[in-house]
Amino acid sequence: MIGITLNDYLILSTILFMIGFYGTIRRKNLLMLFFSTEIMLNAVNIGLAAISKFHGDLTGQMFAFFIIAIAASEVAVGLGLLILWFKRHNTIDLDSLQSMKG
Amino acid sequence: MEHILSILIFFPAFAAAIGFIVDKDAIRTYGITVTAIEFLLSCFLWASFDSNNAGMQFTEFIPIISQYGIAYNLGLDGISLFLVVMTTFMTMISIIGLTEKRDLKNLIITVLFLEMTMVGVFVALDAIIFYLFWELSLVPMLYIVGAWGGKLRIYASVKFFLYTFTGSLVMLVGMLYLGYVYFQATGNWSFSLLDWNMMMLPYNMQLWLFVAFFLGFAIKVPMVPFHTWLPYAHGQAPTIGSVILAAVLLKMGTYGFIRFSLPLFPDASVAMMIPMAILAIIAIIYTAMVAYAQEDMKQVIAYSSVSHMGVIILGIFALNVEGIGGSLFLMISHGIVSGALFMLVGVIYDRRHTKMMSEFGGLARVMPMYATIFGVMLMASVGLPLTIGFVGEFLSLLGFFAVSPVLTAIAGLTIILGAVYMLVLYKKTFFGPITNPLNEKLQDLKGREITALVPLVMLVVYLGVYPKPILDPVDKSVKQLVQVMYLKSVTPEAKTTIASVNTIGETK
Amino acid sequence: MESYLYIALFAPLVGSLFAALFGNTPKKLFTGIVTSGLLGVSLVASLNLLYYVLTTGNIVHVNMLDWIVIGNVNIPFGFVVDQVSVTMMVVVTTVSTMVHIHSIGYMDHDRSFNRFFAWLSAFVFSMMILVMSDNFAGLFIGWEGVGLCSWGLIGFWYHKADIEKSNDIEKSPFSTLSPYSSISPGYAANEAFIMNRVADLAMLVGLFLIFWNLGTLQYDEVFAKIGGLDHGTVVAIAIFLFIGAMGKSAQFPFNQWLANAMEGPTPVSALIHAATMVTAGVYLVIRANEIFTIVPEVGYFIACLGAFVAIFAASQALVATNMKKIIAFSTLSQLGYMFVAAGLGAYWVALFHLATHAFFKSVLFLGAGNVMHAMNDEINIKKMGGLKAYMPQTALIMTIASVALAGIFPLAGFFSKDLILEVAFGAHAYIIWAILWITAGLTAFYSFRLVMYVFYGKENWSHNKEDENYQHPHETYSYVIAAMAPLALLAIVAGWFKAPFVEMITQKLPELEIHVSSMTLWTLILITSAIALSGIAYAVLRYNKKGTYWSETFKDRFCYKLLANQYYMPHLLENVINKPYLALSKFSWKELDMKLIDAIVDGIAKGIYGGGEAGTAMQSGNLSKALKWMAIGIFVLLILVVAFSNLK
Amino acid sequence: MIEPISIDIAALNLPSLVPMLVAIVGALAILCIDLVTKNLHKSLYVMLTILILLIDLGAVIGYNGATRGFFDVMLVDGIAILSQIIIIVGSALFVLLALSQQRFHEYRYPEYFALFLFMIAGFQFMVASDNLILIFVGLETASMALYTLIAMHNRDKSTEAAIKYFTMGAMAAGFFAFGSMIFYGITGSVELGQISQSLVASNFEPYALILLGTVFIIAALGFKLSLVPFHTWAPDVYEGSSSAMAGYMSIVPKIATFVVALRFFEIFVSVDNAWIEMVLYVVVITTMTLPNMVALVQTDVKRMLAYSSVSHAGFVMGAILVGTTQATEGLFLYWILFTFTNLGAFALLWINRTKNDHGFQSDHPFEKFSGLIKISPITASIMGLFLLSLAGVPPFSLFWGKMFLIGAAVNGGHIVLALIMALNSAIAAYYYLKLIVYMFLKEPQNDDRIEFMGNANNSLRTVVGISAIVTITSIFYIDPLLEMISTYVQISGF
Repeated sequence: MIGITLNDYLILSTILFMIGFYGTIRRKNLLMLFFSTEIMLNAVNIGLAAISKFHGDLTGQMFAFFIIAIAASEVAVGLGLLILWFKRHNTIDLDSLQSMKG
Repeated sequence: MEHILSILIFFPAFAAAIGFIVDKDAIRTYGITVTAIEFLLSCFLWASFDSNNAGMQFTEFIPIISQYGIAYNLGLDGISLFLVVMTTFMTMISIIGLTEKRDLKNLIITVLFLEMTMVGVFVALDAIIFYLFWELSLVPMLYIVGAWGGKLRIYASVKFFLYTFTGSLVMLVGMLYLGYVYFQATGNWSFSLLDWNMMMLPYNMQLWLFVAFFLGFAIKVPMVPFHTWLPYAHGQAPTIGSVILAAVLLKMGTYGFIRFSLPLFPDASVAMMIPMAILAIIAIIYTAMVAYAQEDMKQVIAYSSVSHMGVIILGIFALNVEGIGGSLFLMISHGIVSGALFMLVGVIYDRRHTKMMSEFGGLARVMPMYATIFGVMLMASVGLPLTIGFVGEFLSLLGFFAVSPVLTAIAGLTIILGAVYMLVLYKKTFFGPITNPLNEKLQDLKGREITALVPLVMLVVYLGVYPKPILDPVDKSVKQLVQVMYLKSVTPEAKTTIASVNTIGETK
Repeated sequence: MESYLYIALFAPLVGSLFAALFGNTPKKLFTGIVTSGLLGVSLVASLNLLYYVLTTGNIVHVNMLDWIVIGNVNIPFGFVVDQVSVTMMVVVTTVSTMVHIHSIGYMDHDRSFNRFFAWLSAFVFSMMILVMSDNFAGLFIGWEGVGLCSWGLIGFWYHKADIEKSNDIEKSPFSTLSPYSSISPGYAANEAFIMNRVADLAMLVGLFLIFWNLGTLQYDEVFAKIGGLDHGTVVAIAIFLFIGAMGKSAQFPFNQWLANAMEGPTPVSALIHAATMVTAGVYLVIRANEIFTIVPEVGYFIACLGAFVAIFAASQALVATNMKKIIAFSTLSQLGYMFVAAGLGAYWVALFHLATHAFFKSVLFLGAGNVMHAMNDEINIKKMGGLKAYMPQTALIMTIASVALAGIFPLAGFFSKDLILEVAFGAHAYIIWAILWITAGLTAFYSFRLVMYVFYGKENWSHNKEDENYQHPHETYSYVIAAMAPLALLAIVAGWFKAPFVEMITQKLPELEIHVSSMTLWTLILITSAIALSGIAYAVLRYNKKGTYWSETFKDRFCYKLLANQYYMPHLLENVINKPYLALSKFSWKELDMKLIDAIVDGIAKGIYGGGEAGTAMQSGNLSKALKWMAIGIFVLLILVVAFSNLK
Repeated sequence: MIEPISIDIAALNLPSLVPMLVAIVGALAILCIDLVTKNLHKSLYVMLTILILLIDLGAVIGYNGATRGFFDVMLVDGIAILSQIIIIVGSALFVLLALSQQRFHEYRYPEYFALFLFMIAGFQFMVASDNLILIFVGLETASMALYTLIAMHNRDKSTEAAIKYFTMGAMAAGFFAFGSMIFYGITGSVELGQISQSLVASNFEPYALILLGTVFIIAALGFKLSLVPFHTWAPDVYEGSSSAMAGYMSIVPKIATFVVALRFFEIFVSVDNAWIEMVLYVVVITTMTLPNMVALVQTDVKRMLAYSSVSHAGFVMGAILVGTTQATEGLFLYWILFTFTNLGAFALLWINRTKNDHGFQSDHPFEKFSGLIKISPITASIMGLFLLSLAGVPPFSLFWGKMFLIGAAVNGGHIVLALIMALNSAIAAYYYLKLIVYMFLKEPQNDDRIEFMGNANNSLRTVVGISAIVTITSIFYIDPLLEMISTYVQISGF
């Protein structure tokens, strides 16, 4: 069987990050947008976990945990805002929030 | 009283601050009284000024930002003395002659604040403090022009503010750099002119700094091609605004050249003699022509100011006692004369609410006294001997003649072109039959206007006949200035030039 | 003696200020009387000084107070009364006193009576400063001062409207056949002032040259040191000073303003534009003779120019019908004579002619004034005629003056003018002599052409009130005649004092040496008098025969038009200087200042503002756009990484 | 089998945590009070917050123990203390604005104040640590709270603003995490100090990778500091949130982030890395200039001020670019002065805020202010004062900041930068002038929809008054202030 090296993890994480990144700029649906940001963060988590294993200290994993926590709270806040918006405009389309410009 | 300079600066400001309490109807009297006291203070200053001492007098020093070497540092010498006196005097006169009706209170309070900044500029010895007052003076002027001005007043005032503000900011960078240079040289910070005058700068640095300061000053003066804010500012400003602008604010620029550029950058100044002279000559001739083409009386006088400031610049960059002293005297005289001319235009504007020459003609018959005073001021402005205008112009040209006879001859065109536009203005307005029926019944000068104008007329004649009281102190300080320049110049060419322009029998 | 000096100098000023007090009030007779009286005082003081200088030969020199003292400059108010200046003082005060008295009569109907006398006395004061100052700066003060007063007096009737230019030679303000001396008094005044300014600039340059080379402007010091300078500098100085003189003395090409200055009241023309101010230039050359003697080439040029102007002006006087202009031209040509003398080094001769000319020319003008006053300001000599019957004294005086002007023995003109011709001949400047000789003939002719037209022949005006050319001529007040009488007398006898004058003046000015045999002298005198007499004779006889001078055919000739249009010089000034200058000015205002310089300034501002408007595009307000911007930012940075990863 | 490890409490150095704890405990306390008794008047909470902040401030100033603490994740050095002071004072002033005359929905909730205190704790963690994890946590805590606070203003625009801010913030968080991951990967540490050491040790190899990480960190910080082109949220969010909140956002979060940026870029500036210098140069200049130009064309005062504060941030970023001690001092001096002036300006807008926006297309259009000098001279004068100060007209406070920063740039040898700074101040002068022109030079448009000082009461007046006094009298206290700053900055070795 092929040994999976650090690089593979990093590449994976990077790819995931890119996917998330791409999602954030392409998606017009707020919910999808949030998912994309979650993906970005979790991509980072993978990387961190792998690196911390590679370095053999726990800091990375600690970091990963914190990120998970933060991601969670982000979802909470985000969804709250989203619901607020949906109540008012019953849409979650990005292009609906354009009242301020210039 | 050794704090007289501070008193002189902050008395008007304080008066302005408490002026808010004064009742609307009494405010004019209040303003006149305050400015009169201020003027008397400045006269006291003059009286207690020791004209045998060429150095700084009444100096004050209070550190403000000690670790950056910024201090509240004031001082007065023969160069600044009369600018201060002239400032207080013209402010007083302009308030006496004030005919504005719309919220007078704000106007007078603003003028008092303006007076503070103007006096401050002329007595500050610390570059940053100088800059402080310099910039602060823009604000009241902006308000005066913008709030009491004509149709284009907002455009004019904003243009005035931004244009000068931009130039000064570049100057500020120059000042900060100079401070840094001083720090490197001596190891401690200082923005005091007296300290700066101690250090000799390498030639290239001088050139760059000269340019930086030039931008600040040239826009203020204003020198062609930076002059285009001035016609708007003057054209739109209320009478009192134009008077103060022409009489004092413009002098700040030329004063800056004498106070900063010459002693700090002697070699650069020598190198810039001819370029500056050429700019000045362009200003003299070109704006004189533009003035001749104007249809609005006020614009004529506005452009004529630019032209005269050209002569002042020329005198300054003669770099000899005659030239610099002459230009200083010309600053005073131009302050008085142009101020008076603007007031005179204001007089007719109050009566007819137009300044177009085509509207007038034959005024000499209906308003003889007005015509007479206008004539006197006209003759002073074209530099007729025995009027105040001649001495400065004569000395400035005489001074620069030592540098370049040819350029001086060209610059001398000012006495011709000046006569052309002023006399044509006079003919169009005062001579000929009364074409416009509205002018039939115009009232001649009123009491207030007379009280404002007659002192100016007397000064014009008195100082024209006997300029000694001013020339004496100026002479001392300017001699010292030239001495400093000579000692500080690093290149031999500069030394020889300065020496040669100050000695008889060197020109061919 | 100082006290006399101060009295002579300041009496006119006091008078002027006194009259000025009433400047805006209706006529007050006493202003005229007071000013005249004070001038009389000044005259007496001057005579005292003359006597003193004449008898003792000392000069009076006072230093009143400092004027401009700074750096190397030290200019005092200093006054000197020496042989030269005292002569001038006497001439000036004499003429002006008489003119003042005359003016009381001439101006009696004028609403600005008081203002007139204020100006007139002010002029005398400036003139006194001019002649009495002991340094060039002081001279310049007076120089400009007289310019100012002449401005005020030429434009005295400022209320007149501008005459529109026309090609009709009878109406055009530019021709000498029209009743108008210039476009308008105001215009003439400005023209005079500005033209003088042009010359003054040159004079200033001369002063600067003197100062920077000698470090002083005091006459005595300058003349003491002037020899030490290299020739070129002295030439330059001399030339610039002389250009200044040209301006004041209306020498070509500055001549035009003098003819136009006839817009002023006639006494003004008499005093300023005949007797005193215009001779200031000559005075300057005489005063600075030490400078001009060093550079004879400049002197020769002066002489040539003088000769040219003499005939140039005289020729214009031949056809003119504008009475005052005729006299003005004759003044001009006489000034030419003086410059010839001065240029050829005969300074005292110039001064002598200056004096005599002052007397007869002023009285000539005053006479003209009487005539115009009587013909209610008719100025065209062809519209007069036969006035001798109505105003005999004036006729007599003017005839005397004309004879003197023509230079007939034993009147004043003879002595001075002949002397100049002799000088020219003695200096072997035969061409100049020839020109002057011809001019003498012309002078005699046009003077008597004037006299004939005005006083003799048939009346070209009507007694009938209905006619538009109705006139009611009458002799003027007796005191006016009385004021003219002394001048007329002087016009006769002035020449007789030649000997004492020479004796006095040569203490100051160089002797005159003419190396020609007495035989030649006599022949010269004879032929000069001959041409003068024949000129007179031709004028008289032809008028008596034909009643006119120029045939109608001749009037169509170009040369006639040329003369009538003053050699087209006014047109030249108008089209070559005035109009282009105005056009250029308008261009530099409207095009350069507004459309170029200011446009650039505003353009910068607009550019920045526009940048702002473009920048708002970034703020579409759309969230995913904003996110894209962040992405773009990342990419740009990444590109920078790739591009500059070598930077460290 | 795990052998017990003993960490003695002294080594933990708990006092370093006290300030944040104060804030957090205070927040909890407020929540508890709410549990006990419902809908008390907001003034209670406001005053409680003030008190808590005072204690907090005391704790911050009082602390002068070891710089590191709590497993060495805390770093309480000079700039940490300094920035915390700024944060707390700024917050205190802001909280006072909650006592507005008119009743605004959000202040009715005690949660609002609790969140506020949590946010402050978050900022304090940000500045008081060089551990990427803790910074990240603090940053996110603060941000979350902030999003909510904005949203609680409870108007369409504010929700929109919150969402925008949130989404972009989430992305930025991703960037930060990713960037930190890279650094962690390279150096095996998340403490900026150690990262710096090992980078220097490895002579910045692998360079490309390091720069990659840097890029993401820059992006993340740039978002917080609203550097171009990561600034696009700023105007909208400022406009969407209440004037008070906008003013707050333009100051406190930024100073926190500035400190982080200071610590981060120190790694590269200390070895004067050319790439960073170039990038910062580009970023600083664009951030100064572009928003300046856009601000020229704004029609709404608040939005104009938003752009202007973006440009100010760029201006201050210049200090980090220059990187000398004087520059750092300048940064703090500038920001302290800016705090008062800017807060004052926004507070004035807040004072003139009316409950319903009367059918103007925005809250504070320029036209609304025309002729203010005639209607209420004092307001106009004070506003003019703040604007002049922002424009850098001496002797008002911000001039000294500008002067000091430009001076720092000059002394750091960045003449060109200094000139650009100067010219930008000139450009900026125009839009500040624009409002002055409206207030002073135009005639009042008698429009009954307009009412001024509608939201004013003494506490708000106090805030404005304090800011005004600080702004005017700057010339007298600049010297001691500078003393203090330089002592703090120097002990922390920047």
